Amino acid sequence: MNHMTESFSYVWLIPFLPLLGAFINVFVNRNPRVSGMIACATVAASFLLALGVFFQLIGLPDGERSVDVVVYSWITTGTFAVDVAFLVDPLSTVMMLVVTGVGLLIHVYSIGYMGKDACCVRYFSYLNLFMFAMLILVMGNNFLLMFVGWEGVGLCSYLLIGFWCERRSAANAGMKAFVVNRIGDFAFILGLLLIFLYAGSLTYADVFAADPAVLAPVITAITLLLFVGAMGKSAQVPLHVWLPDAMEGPTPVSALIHAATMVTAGVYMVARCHVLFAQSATAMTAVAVVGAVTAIFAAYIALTQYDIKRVLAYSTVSQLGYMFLACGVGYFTAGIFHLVTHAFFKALLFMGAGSVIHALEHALEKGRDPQDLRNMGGLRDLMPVTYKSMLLATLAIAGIAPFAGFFSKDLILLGAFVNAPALWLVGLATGAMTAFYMFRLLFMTFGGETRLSRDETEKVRESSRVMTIPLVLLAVLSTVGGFIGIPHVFAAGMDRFGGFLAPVFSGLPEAQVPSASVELTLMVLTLLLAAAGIWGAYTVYIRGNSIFDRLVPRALYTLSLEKFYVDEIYDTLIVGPVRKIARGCWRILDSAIIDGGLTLAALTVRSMGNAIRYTQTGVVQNYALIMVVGALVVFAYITGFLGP
Amino acid sequence: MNTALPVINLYAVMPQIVLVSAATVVLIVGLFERFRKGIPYLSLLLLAVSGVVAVNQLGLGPVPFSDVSSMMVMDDFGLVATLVFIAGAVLTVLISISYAEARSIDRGEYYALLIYAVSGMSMMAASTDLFTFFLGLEVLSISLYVLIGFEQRDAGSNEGALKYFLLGAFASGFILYGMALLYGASGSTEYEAIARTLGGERSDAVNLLLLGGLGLLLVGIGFKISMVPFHAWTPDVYQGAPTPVAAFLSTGSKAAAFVVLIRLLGSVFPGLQMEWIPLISVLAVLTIAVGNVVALVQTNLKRLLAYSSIAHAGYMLLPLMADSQDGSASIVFYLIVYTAMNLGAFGVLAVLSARGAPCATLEDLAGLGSRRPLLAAVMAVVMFSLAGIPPTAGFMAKFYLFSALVHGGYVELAVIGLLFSGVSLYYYLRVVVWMYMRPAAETPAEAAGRLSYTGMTALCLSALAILAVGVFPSELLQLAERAVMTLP
Amino acid sequence: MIPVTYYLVLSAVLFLVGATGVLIRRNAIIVLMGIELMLNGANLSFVAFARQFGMVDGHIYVFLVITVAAAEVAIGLALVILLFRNRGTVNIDEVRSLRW
Amino acid sequence: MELYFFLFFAIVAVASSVAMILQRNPIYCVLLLIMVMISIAGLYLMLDAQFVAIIQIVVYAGAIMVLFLFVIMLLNLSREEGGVFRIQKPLAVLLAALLFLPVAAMVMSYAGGGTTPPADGGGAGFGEVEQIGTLLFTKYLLPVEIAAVLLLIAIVGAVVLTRKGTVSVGE
Repeated sequence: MNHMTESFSYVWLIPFLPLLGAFINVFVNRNPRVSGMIACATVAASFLLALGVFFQLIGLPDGERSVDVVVYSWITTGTFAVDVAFLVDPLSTVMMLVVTGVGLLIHVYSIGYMGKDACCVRYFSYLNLFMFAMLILVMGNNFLLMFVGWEGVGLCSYLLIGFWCERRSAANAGMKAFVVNRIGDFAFILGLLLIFLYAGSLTYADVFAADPAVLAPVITAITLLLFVGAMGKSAQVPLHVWLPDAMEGPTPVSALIHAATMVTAGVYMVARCHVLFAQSATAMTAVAVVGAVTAIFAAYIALTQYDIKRVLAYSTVSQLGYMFLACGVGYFTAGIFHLVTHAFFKALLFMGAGSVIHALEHALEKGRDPQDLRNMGGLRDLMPVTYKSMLLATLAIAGIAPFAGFFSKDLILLGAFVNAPALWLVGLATGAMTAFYMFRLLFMTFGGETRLSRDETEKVRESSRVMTIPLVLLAVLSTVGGFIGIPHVFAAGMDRFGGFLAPVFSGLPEAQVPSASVELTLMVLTLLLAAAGIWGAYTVYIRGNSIFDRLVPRALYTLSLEKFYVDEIYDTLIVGPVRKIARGCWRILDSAIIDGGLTLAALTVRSMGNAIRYTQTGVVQNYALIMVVGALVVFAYITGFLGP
Repeated sequence: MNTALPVINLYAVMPQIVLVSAATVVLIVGLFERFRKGIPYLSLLLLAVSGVVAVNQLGLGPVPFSDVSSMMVMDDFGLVATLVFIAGAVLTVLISISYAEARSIDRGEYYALLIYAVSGMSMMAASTDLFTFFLGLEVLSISLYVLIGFEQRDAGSNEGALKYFLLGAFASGFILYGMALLYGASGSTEYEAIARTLGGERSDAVNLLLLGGLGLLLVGIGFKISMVPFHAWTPDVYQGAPTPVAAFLSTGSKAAAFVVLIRLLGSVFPGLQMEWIPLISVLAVLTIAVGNVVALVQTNLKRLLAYSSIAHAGYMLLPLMADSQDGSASIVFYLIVYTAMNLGAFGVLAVLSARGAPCATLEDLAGLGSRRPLLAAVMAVVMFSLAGIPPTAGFMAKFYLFSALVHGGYVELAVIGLLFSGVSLYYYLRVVVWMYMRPAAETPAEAAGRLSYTGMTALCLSALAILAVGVFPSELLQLAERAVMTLP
Repeated sequence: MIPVTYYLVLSAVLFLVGATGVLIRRNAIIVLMGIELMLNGANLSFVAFARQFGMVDGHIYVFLVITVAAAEVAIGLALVILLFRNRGTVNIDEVRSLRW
Repeated sequence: MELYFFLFFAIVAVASSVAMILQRNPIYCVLLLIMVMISIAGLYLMLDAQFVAIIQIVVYAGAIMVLFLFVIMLLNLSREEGGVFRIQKPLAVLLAALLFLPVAAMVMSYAGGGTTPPADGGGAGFGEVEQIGTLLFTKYLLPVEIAAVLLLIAIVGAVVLTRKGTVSVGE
């Protein structure tokens, strides 16, 4: 074991290099142009190292693919010891690759997006810091290190979301992100406390090897608390409110938060703790149900949003719901698989949206919102690269074969079908809705007639190379990324992803696999529903609108009234209520209850603060009087417990 | 008459002797106007010498002062505490230099009193007898009364000093009466003797007297560490005091009182431990709650820090319940970290307020991030540390403290503490938000120009220390553990 | 021989009367005198206990407490004089610019 | 006989102290406090604490209280008028009375705590200067030294606080 630890001794560089980059940008570098280079170079180096780890790891036999690399002993006291140590195993390697790989592309893209911003040095240092925190989170071999990364990503997201601090809304959004995360964090800490209390250690190896009987009395509490922590970080209902607001940050930040880092932390944590979760059926059910509810709830809201980034934000929430659904039904591999593919296409979607926003920002007249879908349309020919790459990403997220999202989503739905048919239905419906709202977004942005004025149209330019190249790379990944995990039913033994992760999840009970025909039927069903969603979007947002416009004058002449009628029915019976309910969900649940609850709690605490504050009268004798009251309490206590 | 002279071991009180002599030298040299500029540096030098003396004695104890009655003992615990006090004083001197000069309070007496105060704390830490403790406390308190009121013409300084004085003397009265009762119960004021009485067979009457005495001591010490409900002076006094003095007050005098509490617990309380737990835990939780909740609504920075320091006192009270070496070590560790953090926070204010209008409210910090990047960075580090965010020392301190608490089986208390430390994040981050995310006022309150080099050195040192301890806590942790090992 | 309890009760009374004085008087000097009264109460206990045990230690304590009291009074009165100079009053309920 | 002495001193002490905290004229307050001090000195004598009794008169009543008097005269303080303590006053008295209950219960139940006072008053020379002096320079050497430091600090402090202006000696 020793020589192996040594051969991996360089892994500490992976998180350290971005930290170094941040350090240089904060303290040494003052040149904005260089700052981006530094940031990209460090992340690129980390990515290469992560690749090195990956290849080294697959060179090892299955059983030995889990190596603890101790960097130094962090805390050693009489009662416990915690090391700064990294765990290199397939799961952490996958996360490393995703974080550094997608992160690298986002860094490169940022050079184009943020290069001209006045504070871009600060921006890149935050970005690097974010990478550092996330890498610590996924690489640590103990809960304490994970917690350090956990808090670190929270802090960095807060800094980045509030980056454009001139905007008050940005600062508030940053605050909100932090506060909501705090709720989750609190639960997470409590979970850790219980683990520490019962397992006596915070190192994964010790905790996961702990006798289930020892943990049994609190296992449900532990896992539920951990899960609440994951809900906060991964934006699950009802702790998701921060994520849509987090759109206030620069768009690459949204891409980073949503795709590669931060939000995936919760999924990673649940997967990492699968040993614990598997011991509590209650917790597993909770994970699955919350995941499914979140998936459909967020998708529902996404149906009617007009802000392009907000649609994507709710879509992220919804997709994360899928991942938790997968974990909850015991398909941890599927959850991580979806995490990976989602990282590809969601990063691409955000960066594509960023590209559009970037273009429109310069083109649109003052007062027109460059993020509003109603101000877009017809951009297909103006921004061809962005359009094509986003089309591929949209196909991927909609779950159309053979794009990346198809394979991972399919696996999740398969798991749900086997273990929880009710949740499978929810997932299926969500799939259709996903296809609908994503294509709605695509059509409203790129398709149909442009809603820009001529002057504006002329000013729209495709983004620069430095921004489009990452888009293209991600588009390729979104297209072929799914082939790393080809389902068994198509080609036996080709599920390389599952095979790679298998040693990590080997302790779990063997998953039931339905017959090939069932599996294929499910696939077809999924695809059909996705296609239906696309068709719906097409009808409403491409054909629907234009037909409607053309129909009115022609109505007198032709009898295609029927078509109109159908559309009308569709509109009143389906689109209308859906829109209303979705709006209602957003307004009542999100704004009123959850936000309101937060506000109310904050207000209560504040008013208590004010009440106590005004006992501080400034008169010294009042203070003395309070002291005497205290003394009286002490004496009452003393005589009290010695009394009869 | 023939009096047997006791065998005295001056070596045992060497740090205290050096400190008192240092203060007296500073006092005398301060009388000469021509040395005025050099006084702070002389103080630093002499503090360093005292530090070296203390370091040299580490590991040699325990050595009692005399064979007749120990009164004071030299052991690692007292020495580590003394070193913390000295470090705090060094930082205080550094942040004082520009502040004191600008306000013409840079006199020898100022620095001399600061060192006298350190000597008083050191006496408290080394005491093994209630009377030396009481006298050390008075040495500390009287120095502080004067230091707080040092800005004679400033009404706030004056008011703060008077309030602290009246309440401090009031609290001293309680301590003294408590000591009288303890003396009556056990016939001595030595910790050991009291412990013997507690440990032995005792009648209900003696028991009651002992409890009453300890209760009164609790009132007095509770005052010093600003435990609710004996905390009310804290915000007013911090606000009124000259900022470096407030820094010193919030760290040193609180630390000294805690050190005494730990030593008392180690030797005197064990017999009473179980009986005290409900009371102390309720008061600790109240302290945490009041500190954090009121800090939420403060806009005056010094008051905000005052309430935050109340809250921190509450956290540090918690592990007392655990009654373990771990618990005590975690308090010592917390105290060390807390000293660096709070001196840093007040230090930023002191450096900013040196010239021009004092930096008093959150608004005065607006735009600091772009005006004074380094200073703002220090403040941010300190705030994160106070909030307990990794990888700062504050996180380590909280982690160690709460894990000791959990180990002791007080999970509920740990949960409450964690909950409120979550609340506290709001107001610490608000400071950061104001520095980085609010545009500066047209005319910033603080004067333009260079900040004092010495002040910045001190601040950068404490910020670096906070980060370093956050990443490499082991050495300091072991020091803290070693310190409490020597306790009975 | 008067029982020690008598002295102790008397000392408690003096202590508490002193404390009451601290709580209810506006004049800072009288407040300070209230504190002196509290110290005297404690001192009486020390001496009474010393007699009870037949040990002189209690007397030493009183001696030292008187020293402390002198030091406190010196500082306290200096602060009061300073207050008077700054504000023209020694009524401490008027001194409350630092609050909330 | 002893009891009458005790009662006399006790009543004078309590009455004077209560009068002191009620008296509005600060000069009278000082004089009443001196009365308290003297009666306490009397009690010290009854407790065979001659040395402390003398110190009480000389230092406390003679020096410290004169300092009070001096400052009151210096500031030319007049009678104190009622202030803002409308609720505080009754509350304070109530609290003090409440606090008296447990404290009194505590000390009354003590009754010697199982010890009986030595009949000869602790032996010859109990409470006299020699015995105290010996103790001060042997067992209590350290506290005495600290007290010396304390006095030094108090002197410096009082001077620093009341010195007018900030002009230093050298200027």
